[in-house]
Amino acid sequence: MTSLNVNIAGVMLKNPITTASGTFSARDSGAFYDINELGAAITKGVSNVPWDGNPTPRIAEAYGGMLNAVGLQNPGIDDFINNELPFLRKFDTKIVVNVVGKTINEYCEVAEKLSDAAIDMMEINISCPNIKEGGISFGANPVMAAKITKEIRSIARKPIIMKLTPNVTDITEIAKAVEAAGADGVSLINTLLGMKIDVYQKKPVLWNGMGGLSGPAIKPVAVRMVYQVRRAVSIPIIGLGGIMTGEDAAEFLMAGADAVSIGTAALVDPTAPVRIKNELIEFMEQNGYRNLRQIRDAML
Amino acid sequence: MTSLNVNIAGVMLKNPITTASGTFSARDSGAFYDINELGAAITKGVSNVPWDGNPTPRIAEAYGGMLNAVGLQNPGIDDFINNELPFLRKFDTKIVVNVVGKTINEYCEVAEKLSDAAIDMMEINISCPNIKEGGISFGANPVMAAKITKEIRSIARKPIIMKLTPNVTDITEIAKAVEAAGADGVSLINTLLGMKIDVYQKKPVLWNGMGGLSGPAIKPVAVRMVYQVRRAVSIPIIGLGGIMTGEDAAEFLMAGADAVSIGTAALVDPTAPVRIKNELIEFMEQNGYRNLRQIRDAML
Amino acid sequence: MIKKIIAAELIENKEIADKVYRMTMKAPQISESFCPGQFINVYLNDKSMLLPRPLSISSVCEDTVTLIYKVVGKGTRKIAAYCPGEVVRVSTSLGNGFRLEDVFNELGGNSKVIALVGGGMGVAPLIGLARMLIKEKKVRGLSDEVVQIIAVVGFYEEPILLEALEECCHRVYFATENGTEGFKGNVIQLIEQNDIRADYYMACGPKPMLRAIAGRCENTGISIQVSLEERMGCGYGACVGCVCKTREKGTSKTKLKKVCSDGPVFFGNEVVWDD
Amino acid sequence: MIKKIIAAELIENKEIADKVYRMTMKAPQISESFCPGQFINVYLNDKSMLLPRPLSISSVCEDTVTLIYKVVGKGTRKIAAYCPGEVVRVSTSLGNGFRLEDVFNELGGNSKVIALVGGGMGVAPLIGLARMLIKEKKVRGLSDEVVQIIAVVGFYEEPILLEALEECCHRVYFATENGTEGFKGNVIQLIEQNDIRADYYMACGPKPMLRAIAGRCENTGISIQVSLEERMGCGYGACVGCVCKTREKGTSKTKLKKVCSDGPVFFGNEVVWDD
Ligand SMILES: Cc1cc2nc3c(=O)[nH]c(=O)nc-3n(C[C@H](O)[C@H](O)[C@H](O)COP(=O)(O)OP(=O)(O)OC[C@H]3O[C@@H](n4cnc5c(N)ncnc54)[C@H](O)[C@@H]3O)c2cc1C
Ligand SMILES: Cc1cc2nc3c(=O)[nH]c(=O)nc-3n(C[C@H](O)[C@H](O)[C@H](O)COP(=O)(O)OP(=O)(O)OC[C@H]3O[C@@H](n4cnc5c(N)ncnc54)[C@H](O)[C@@H]3O)c2cc1C
Ligand SMILES: Cc1cc2nc3c(=O)[nH]c(=O)nc-3n(C[C@H](O)[C@H](O)[C@H](O)COP(=O)(O)O)c2cc1C
Ligand SMILES: Cc1cc2nc3c(=O)[nH]c(=O)nc-3n(C[C@H](O)[C@H](O)[C@H](O)COP(=O)(O)O)c2cc1C
Ligand code: FES
Ligand code: FES
Repeated sequence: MTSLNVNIAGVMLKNPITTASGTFSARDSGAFYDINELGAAITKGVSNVPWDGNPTPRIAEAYGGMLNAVGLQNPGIDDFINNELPFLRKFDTKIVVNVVGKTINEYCEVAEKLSDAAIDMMEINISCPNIKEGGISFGANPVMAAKITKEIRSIARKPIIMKLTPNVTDITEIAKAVEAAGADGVSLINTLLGMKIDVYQKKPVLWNGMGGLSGPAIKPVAVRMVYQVRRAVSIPIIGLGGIMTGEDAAEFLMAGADAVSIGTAALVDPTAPVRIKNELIEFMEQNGYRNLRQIRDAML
Repeated sequence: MTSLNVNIAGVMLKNPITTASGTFSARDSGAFYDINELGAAITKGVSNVPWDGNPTPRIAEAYGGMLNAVGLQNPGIDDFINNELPFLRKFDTKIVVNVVGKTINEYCEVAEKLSDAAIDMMEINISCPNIKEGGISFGANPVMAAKITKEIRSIARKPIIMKLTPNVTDITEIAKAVEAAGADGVSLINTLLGMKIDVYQKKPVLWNGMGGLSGPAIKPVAVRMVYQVRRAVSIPIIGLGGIMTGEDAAEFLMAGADAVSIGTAALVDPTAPVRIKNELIEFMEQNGYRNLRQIRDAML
Repeated sequence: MIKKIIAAELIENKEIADKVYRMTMKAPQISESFCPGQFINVYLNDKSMLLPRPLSISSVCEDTVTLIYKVVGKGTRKIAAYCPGEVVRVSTSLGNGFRLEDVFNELGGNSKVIALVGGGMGVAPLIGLARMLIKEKKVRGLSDEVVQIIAVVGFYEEPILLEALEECCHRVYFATENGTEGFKGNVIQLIEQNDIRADYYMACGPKPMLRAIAGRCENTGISIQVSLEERMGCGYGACVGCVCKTREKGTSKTKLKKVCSDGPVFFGNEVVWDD
Repeated sequence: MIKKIIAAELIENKEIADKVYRMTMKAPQISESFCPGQFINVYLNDKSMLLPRPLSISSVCEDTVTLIYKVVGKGTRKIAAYCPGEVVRVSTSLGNGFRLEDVFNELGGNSKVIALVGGGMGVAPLIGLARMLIKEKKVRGLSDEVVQIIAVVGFYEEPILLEALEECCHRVYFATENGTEGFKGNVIQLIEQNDIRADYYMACGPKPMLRAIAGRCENTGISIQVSLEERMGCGYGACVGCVCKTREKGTSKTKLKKVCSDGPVFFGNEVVWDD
């Protein structure tokens, strides 16, 4: 029998398929597939107070991908805990809450509140601009990344997965810094910073000018980073970036990921998480893998 | 009349279409189109002595792009000057020689020899690993990038265009460093570091493991970087990365490039440089641009 | 509501005006529970373009669904290239359509007029809407003396769907901006100069038109439902790409709603129009 | 030589063995100057796959060109889905084919044998090669007493193109690795156990096979031309993706040559086989 179980930082996922932050809504995605099929639901970023995000247009299409500049719109942690979490809790899947902030204090405030909530893990999105340090993202600098990890780790009473940005010279440096600072895992990659110009309107397509590139276009960069980080740290890795098929998921697992997230694929095909799960099972059966560990070890 | 002229560091190109380094062979590309149509021919990387490059497979396909790990195979500067340059010289186009090395001395040796050769400019590829400093690429660090620029600038008797790698946290920092160190221009972007795993063979597709991602998949990252660098430096920019059509070329020009290079597009459609040139002319005519400056200024 | 991605067979895909196409497909999963104002996602075969194209359902008839769309870019160009007999991947109905209940609940008494206002491609969903209003009138036993449906539509140059509107509306007023046909001007000018009055408005079109007409309604205390458009990612509520600012009833508190899944139809007084 | 990307109309695209297809297209620009061993680039419509697929020209006939290919991945799967009447984007002939001049210049005297050796899909170009050798024999007035052409081919399980080879070769030897048909074993074993001798070899197939047979030729001082395969980017010489190591005649100096534009056919003793 093929087993899909995987233990991420002490939390047992029944399968390695999770939803990439910002591309899943329990109510709306749940209209297309059964949320109970997910290994974990990773929510969109939640901050200490409600954020409005950016004006529209927030979405632009790119070759084999898309750009988004949603700007982390969310109703804030209190509203999340009161209104969204109870609905999510009805399902038999693990709940991972993506956390965002503009200062370390803001992250900590959310982490503190989530520690008492009925969730399983937190995913800390450190791609947000650090407004205290000139707006450079927390994840772009190993010292800052370590600092924020340490502070959150010291107050969070759930596992914390640090979500890394790919827009750095050396991702292994950041991964090693957050591991040393106590991260229980890392997830990678977030979006690549990109831009699209409408040459007829003579302006960027996105209101915000720049946005995050996601989708199959970025997969080779993501696979490379998962491969590098796997060889640099020993904590669990959630791999993502352009996964469209079960074969893609297997590629991330083989590169060293313990679990995977499905993002843009779910916007392009709303049933993608379940389809990819089934394709992964088929891949495992046809190629003689009985569990995920065997895929992960195939190339080590 | 639509004018396509553009002055790059004192060299007048009759049009902004150039060939991206490593994707052009005068003899072989010349079988598909008339090389006289190019604004400039940018050669593949040339080093002080012959380089063998990597074993095969050197090429892998990616969604909307490709990975290459050619490893800068080239016959060395002497062979280039004696055997390739005379053939190239027959055409009425500017000649830009891409220069590679593993130490600053190796770069300088090539730049010295090229200063006496019948070429128009040099494009210095600083994505190569710096073997003296632990194999990290010269272009990944502003101090190293400035140092190599300064040294080459002090001996080169032709304009030098520094070709930047996108695999950095902040490309404007590198661009400003090379400008301050005397670069006559910058070209960007080189390939994104990526990887593809064959999940059936259980190994990377490329012999080298990792390779450079190019093609339309990387265009949004390239446009973003050209846009950022245009607003950070005032030297000319050659923009490239995934240009497939005249509209794409216009997008780079509007982002701030003075000229563009066609790379992967020419592998995918051997006549791409000429097609793209014609499409750009059509775009200009239909949208009332009489020269390139007007496109470049449209968004400033 | 369970939603699905289905493969629908094309029956027709024909240019009916300059760059404007009518596409009819067999899709009982969509037609059987249609509410006017809803849209569907059309997924493309071209692998360089991943995002679906949202298109309003113009009308349904038995087991078929008709879309009216304009070729404005690469995606719609691909859609226009499909041939009858081919199969298109589309979603089942998305979003919340016009609230017909609300219209009839509000319109008491006699000689009431419902005005359907459309601009450009915004005219497309008005066909299905008008037909559904007629059905609803019948169900409620409301004669033309009690409720009349009129259409007020504007175009840049070439009017579309006038005949279809005329078949189901009491009267159709139309304008073209450059004056090639009909009234010369925009929809608002058309309304003003013809002194068109109605007791309920239902509108679909470009935002400036919607803003203007919603403003008029606000001033005169008349109800209006508007169908908004926003650049979309997923089209079903997962990406939060398509928001519009709304006001919570009776408060000054604003809330960002998703056009695709909370809308695309909103009450005019709910929308914060100023940005 | 001017090269072009052309649109060729398909006449046939048929599965002739398990996963093996024969594709015939109308392409006078290719057929009129065909040299066996050359290949063409087949460009795909699927925009997620940008690189062309290199396929050997198996044979030409008047204004048509025939390819024989196996579905091994996503790209060849797409190629197999093309239907007759559709148009495929292909390049005109690429690379340097077998050097027939060299064969006849070398073979003096009587009773000479040219052996065409093929493994798997490497058999495809041998059809065109055999036919061209026959033509060349005629032109030079060489009877079968003077020069004979034989074929020695091996497959994993299912032989292909045997009939076509039989039509143009004096004798066809064949093997299957799992012994389902013909000799059980590989091409080298087939040659050894049947004591097949020839005065010139021309081979196409997997590298281990080519290496083994080139080694035999080296030892016995017999000439051989081999057609190599390498993973390609552009297929026409621009990307330097497809190199193989060669030895400069009479020296120990090695040189990296491009399989696509310097090859794919090389002299056996030119290739450095050891890596
Ligand atoms: C709810 C809704 C209903 C619609 N109904 C209709 C209709 O019935 N008839 C009709 O002709 N058009 C309709 N549109 C507009 C239609 O979706 C766009 O014209 C179409 O997506 C443009 O695609 P393109 O690739 O041709 O254009 P491009 O500009 O090349 O598109 C590039 C990207 O921008 C997006 N985009 C561009 N314009 C719009 C837009 N206005 N709204 C949303 N996304 C956009 C595309 O989906 C794509 O991701 C509707 C839009 C929405 C949101
Ligand atoms: C000069 C030459 C002639 C050939 N002639 C024939 C022929 O006549 N019949 C036939 O069946 N096959 C032939 N091949 C092999 C054929 O090109 C590959 O099987 C085909 O490209 C695989 O594509 P795919 O997308 O189905 O496979 P995938 O493995 O999905 O391809 C992925 C990528 O790898 C490349 N690739 C994979 N295998 C090869 C290969 N062996 N050579 C080059 N690139 C490869 C593809 O082009 C593509 O870029 C030839 C190859 C070369 C180099
Ligand atoms: C519309 C959208 C919204 C996103 N919002 C978030 C977010 O709130 N927090 C976060 O960490 N990542 C966010 N991401 C990034 C994704 O979680 C993911 O890292 C990225 O899209 C790459 O995966 P993909 O290629 O599978 O989409 C968002 C991505 C998209 C497309
Ligand atoms: C096969 C190949 C070889 C390349 N060789 C070089 C090189 O020698 N020197 C260099 O500076 N860039 C080299 N590049 C990078 C390209 O010049 C270009 O920066 C990159 O491919 C992005 O442009 P594109 O997307 O248009 O291909 C190479 C790219 C490819 C695909
Ligand atoms: S388009 Fe994704 S939420 Fe509306
Ligand atoms: S495949 Fe590009 S040089 Fe041979």
